[in-house]
Amino acid sequence: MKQASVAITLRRCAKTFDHGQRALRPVDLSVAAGETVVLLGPSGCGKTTMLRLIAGLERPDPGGTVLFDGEDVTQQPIESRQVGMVFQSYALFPNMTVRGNIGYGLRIRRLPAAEITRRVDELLDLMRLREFAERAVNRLSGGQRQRVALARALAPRPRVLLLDEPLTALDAQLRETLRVEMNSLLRQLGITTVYVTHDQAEAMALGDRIVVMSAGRIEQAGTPREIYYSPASLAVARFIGTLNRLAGEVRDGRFHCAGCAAPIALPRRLPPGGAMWFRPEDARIVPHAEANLVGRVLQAVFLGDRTRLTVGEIGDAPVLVDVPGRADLAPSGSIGLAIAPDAWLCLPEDAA
Amino acid sequence: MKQASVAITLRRCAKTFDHGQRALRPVDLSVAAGETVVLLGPSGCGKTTMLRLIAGLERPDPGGTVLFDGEDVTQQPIESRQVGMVFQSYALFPNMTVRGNIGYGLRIRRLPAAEITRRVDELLDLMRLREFAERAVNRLSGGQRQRVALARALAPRPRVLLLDEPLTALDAQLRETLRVEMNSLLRQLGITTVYVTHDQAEAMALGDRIVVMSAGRIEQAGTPREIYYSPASLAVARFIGTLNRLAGEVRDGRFHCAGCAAPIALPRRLPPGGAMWFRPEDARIVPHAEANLVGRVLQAVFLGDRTRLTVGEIGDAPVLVDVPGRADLAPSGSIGLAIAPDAWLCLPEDAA
Amino acid sequence: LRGMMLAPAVAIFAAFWLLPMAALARISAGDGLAGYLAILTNARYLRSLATTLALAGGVTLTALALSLIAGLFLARRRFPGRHALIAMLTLPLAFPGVVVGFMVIMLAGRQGLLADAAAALFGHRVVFAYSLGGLFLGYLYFSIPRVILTLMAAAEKLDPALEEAARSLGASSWQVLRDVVLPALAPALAAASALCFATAVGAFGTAFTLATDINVLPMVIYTAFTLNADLLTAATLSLVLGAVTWLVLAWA
Amino acid sequence: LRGMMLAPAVAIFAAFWLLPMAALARISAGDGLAGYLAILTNARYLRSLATTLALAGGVTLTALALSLIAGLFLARRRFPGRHALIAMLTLPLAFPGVVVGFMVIMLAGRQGLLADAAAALFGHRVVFAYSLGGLFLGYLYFSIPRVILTLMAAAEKLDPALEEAARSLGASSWQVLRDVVLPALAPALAAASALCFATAVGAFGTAFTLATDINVLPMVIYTAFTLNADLLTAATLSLVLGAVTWLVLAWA
Repeated sequence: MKQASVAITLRRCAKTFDHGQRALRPVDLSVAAGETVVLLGPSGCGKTTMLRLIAGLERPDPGGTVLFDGEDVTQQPIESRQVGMVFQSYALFPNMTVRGNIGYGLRIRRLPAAEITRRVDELLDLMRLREFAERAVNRLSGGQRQRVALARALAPRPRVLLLDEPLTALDAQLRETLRVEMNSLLRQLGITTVYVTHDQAEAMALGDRIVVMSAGRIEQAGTPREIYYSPASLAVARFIGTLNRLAGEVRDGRFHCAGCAAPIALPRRLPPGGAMWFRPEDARIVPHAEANLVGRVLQAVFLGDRTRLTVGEIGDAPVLVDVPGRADLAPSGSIGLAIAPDAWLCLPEDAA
Repeated sequence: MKQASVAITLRRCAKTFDHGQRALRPVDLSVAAGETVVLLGPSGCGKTTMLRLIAGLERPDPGGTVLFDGEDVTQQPIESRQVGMVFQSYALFPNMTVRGNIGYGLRIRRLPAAEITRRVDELLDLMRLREFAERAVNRLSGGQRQRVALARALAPRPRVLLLDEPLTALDAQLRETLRVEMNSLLRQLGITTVYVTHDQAEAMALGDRIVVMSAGRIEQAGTPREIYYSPASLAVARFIGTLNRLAGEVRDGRFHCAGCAAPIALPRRLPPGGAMWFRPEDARIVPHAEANLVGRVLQAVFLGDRTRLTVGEIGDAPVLVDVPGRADLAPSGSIGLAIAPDAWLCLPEDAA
Repeated sequence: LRGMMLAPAVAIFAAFWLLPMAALARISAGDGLAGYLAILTNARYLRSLATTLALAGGVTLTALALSLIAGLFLARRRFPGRHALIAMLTLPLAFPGVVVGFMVIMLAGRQGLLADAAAALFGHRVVFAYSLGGLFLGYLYFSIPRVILTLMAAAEKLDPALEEAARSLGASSWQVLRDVVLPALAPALAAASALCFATAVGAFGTAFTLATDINVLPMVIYTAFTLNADLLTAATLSLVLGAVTWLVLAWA
Repeated sequence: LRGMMLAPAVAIFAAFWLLPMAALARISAGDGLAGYLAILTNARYLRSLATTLALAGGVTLTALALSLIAGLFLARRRFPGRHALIAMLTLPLAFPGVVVGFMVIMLAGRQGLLADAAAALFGHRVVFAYSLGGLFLGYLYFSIPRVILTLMAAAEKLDPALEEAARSLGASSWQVLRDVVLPALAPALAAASALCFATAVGAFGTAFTLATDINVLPMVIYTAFTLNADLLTAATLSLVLGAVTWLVLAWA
């Protein structure tokens, strides 16, 4: 099932809409052949505009170029770019059956009927839709519609697969299941994929690389691990995962704060803001003697795989700490927390 | 802000709709005064019907009784039950401002204008809506609408707060934030609350007790910890969190399976089905010598706070294992897994 | 494809839309402003305009009130025969104005059912078909189905949670209707009234069938144009009628 | 409140709906089945029915084609003056049938603009106002705005992703129109055609203003009833006209 795919390059692509609104500032982006890149950001950050530039549904402002494997496709409309697209609304054709929808791109290409049937059957099997083949699309569940939309996009063997929040319309439980399926499907197909989402869990699970965007700019591009452990800015760090801010001050090259058991050695030069950051799962509960921080449990919420503690009397605001679910904690006890030296994040205050 | 609340008791409440559809089989349920109970289950399981019986929007089939603090309210319509309701669609009155919406229940009660203003201001502050007071509700974001709906329900100091999937219409990021806010608000108010959702994470985070429902029946009722660690059936276990099935057979009172480093001592009598279950976070990576199970990593997906491994060559299907995010794993290595004796779940196969 | 649509669209617009109205305006301006004023201040024409507007207003209000009750009832309740009832309610839409006029005469005319019934009951024949009363009845007959259909469509789109929310806050049925249902239906009510009013202002077939001496504006225009060949009056009154109707439609 | 609505709803229904139609049916059944058949097989009436249906069908198809182009264009494109253009497009809705007839005469009648223009250009006057051609023009004039408004509303509700999906699969503009846009607009097209057809079948004011000898069914009914006092024929033809229109409306 491996498909031929292309590398995508955007060069100085900006987009200003008719009414003068700047949706995208000039950006550069490269997607390797076969790679899955996730564009992540809040609504209005320009991620969908970037996807539509790649698709050919929008043209970049003069000066911007879109290349597929080095070939300039900037002026090509979407119908000749050979891209597969999946929309948030699925956009299934209500006047066609499941089979009709999946085969539409092949009929447009005037392939022989036998070949269309063969290819559609192949996709029906891949997507476990065989039993729904002759059903009207409005009689499908959300998850089934999503799979039909994906099969339809894949049927003409596109060079690039573009997905615009394909799981957003589904409910939480189903979204998690489909995220896993989508991941193994994309690995299996090995097709160049650009995936737009505002859900960081989805981005982490699916992306070879994640491109974090905000206000029409690329804030950071990197592997999920790079983005999570070395966020380029506070905005990125806040958007990816949960983050605790520990306010304090630097004296004698060490960090002092309320609740600090002992001054903390600075892992890197602390920027002027005077705060350090850590993630809830990077704090371990330890005896007071070994603790970096000592505080009081204000609330403990059992979440199954973990318990989320709200710990007060540290810094200037309560911090969140995740401990394994089986740990049984009476709220309101005093606890010691240890944070490994490499788990501290130092971020510029202003970047928020 | 503590409100007077009542205990709710349902006795043998069933509901059959006009067209003969059985939405709810006879159930009993008690909610203590001030308690937050979450009704959890897939769509069509009867959870919303049960909420509507409590609200007074539906009458139970003959023989069923609804009691508020011992007083029989079965025949009382919703308008005299003094309940606050929040709907999935928010159901804000589009012809009134934010202030008008919140004050509606007070105007209906013909309270003096000054008192209405005072109470509405109090709620605007509590919900951080002060700056939107005079705004039309269709100019609010989803999260703001949700807060207005909650404020409107709370304004007349109801005896019971009923919420029907209040966060479902919001996107993932916002839902998580509001889940936390909702939790502290409910603790702060101490009002008897019945909360309907299909999202298990929401149920775990909010419920003092969770009532898991399926096909019009209560499958299990208990604290989040009870439900998670001692599920009454496979259906409950599957619905709450992720679960691995390990197929094998019992010989000499011990469990044997593919990938078992050594036969596993049975924690309880194993039901006839011949499979054992464990949760992804209950497996630890250990040297092969200490391992219960040995398998091969097929896929590793970094999710930030944890990495989810798919491990093959164990039982008859790959199992999922969660390890802390910072653990760096080359996929396709051979690993040993240890599972604590008390982490094994034995469940009847049939209950699925 | 899309760029090419501009030219034909403009051409169609110019040919069909502006020309006839321009012709009307040219004729009505024949005597200049004085001509306009003479007609607009003529007591007979003013009375006719007032009659037309009063009749249309009365029909609209009555149709609205009756349709609101029936429309809400039909949108909410599920009962056997509901679909058949709705299908029969729309029957009057199938009859042109002439036939509606004919029906009014069958019902309330000199040999009508009502006249026969009244004669049997009270000993004297009730006849109101050939007057404004008959016209009112006829207009009501073809207005109500339209208004009911519009209201039903709007009422079915109403989120039932809106009413449930109001009830949970303690509102009685009447308060729910006043504070939630009617405001939510307001746009549909306005649109339905405007259409009903505009149709009643311009209806001709029914009026002409009932009697040639009913003094509503379309009749006056017809008489001025066809019988008296008074183009100036006909054109001016047509413009007045068009302007009134257009304003009502645009307001909704 | 709700239970109380049943009684008035049924009463209104009975009084307004069934009585007039029952009256019509009673009269038309005066001579029994033979009377019906005599009228229904009368060549003159059949020709009149055929003329009416052909005219309404022609108006509907023409209005549909023109409105489709204009409606899609107006729903998609944003350009200066768009709102003004749409507002002016709806102007004909404000004029009753009598005035539309009057306008047709101003345009294509003996002293009309077209006649004057043709006389200047080709040396002979073009006059078609007093025939089916004039009626066709008049009906088109008040049909197009309604159809355009319906189509625009439907086109604006169309998910733009549907077209984008089709294009991403390689479909040309024409294929998108054929495979996606037209099928999606089909319900709106059907509803608009049915309404257009029903209105054209029943229109009377325009026909009456243009000429008394245009052989469309509402005119025949009027003549039979008012001038010939032939109640039987008028009632039977009314029922035929009502049945045809109702079927067309119910089909959509």
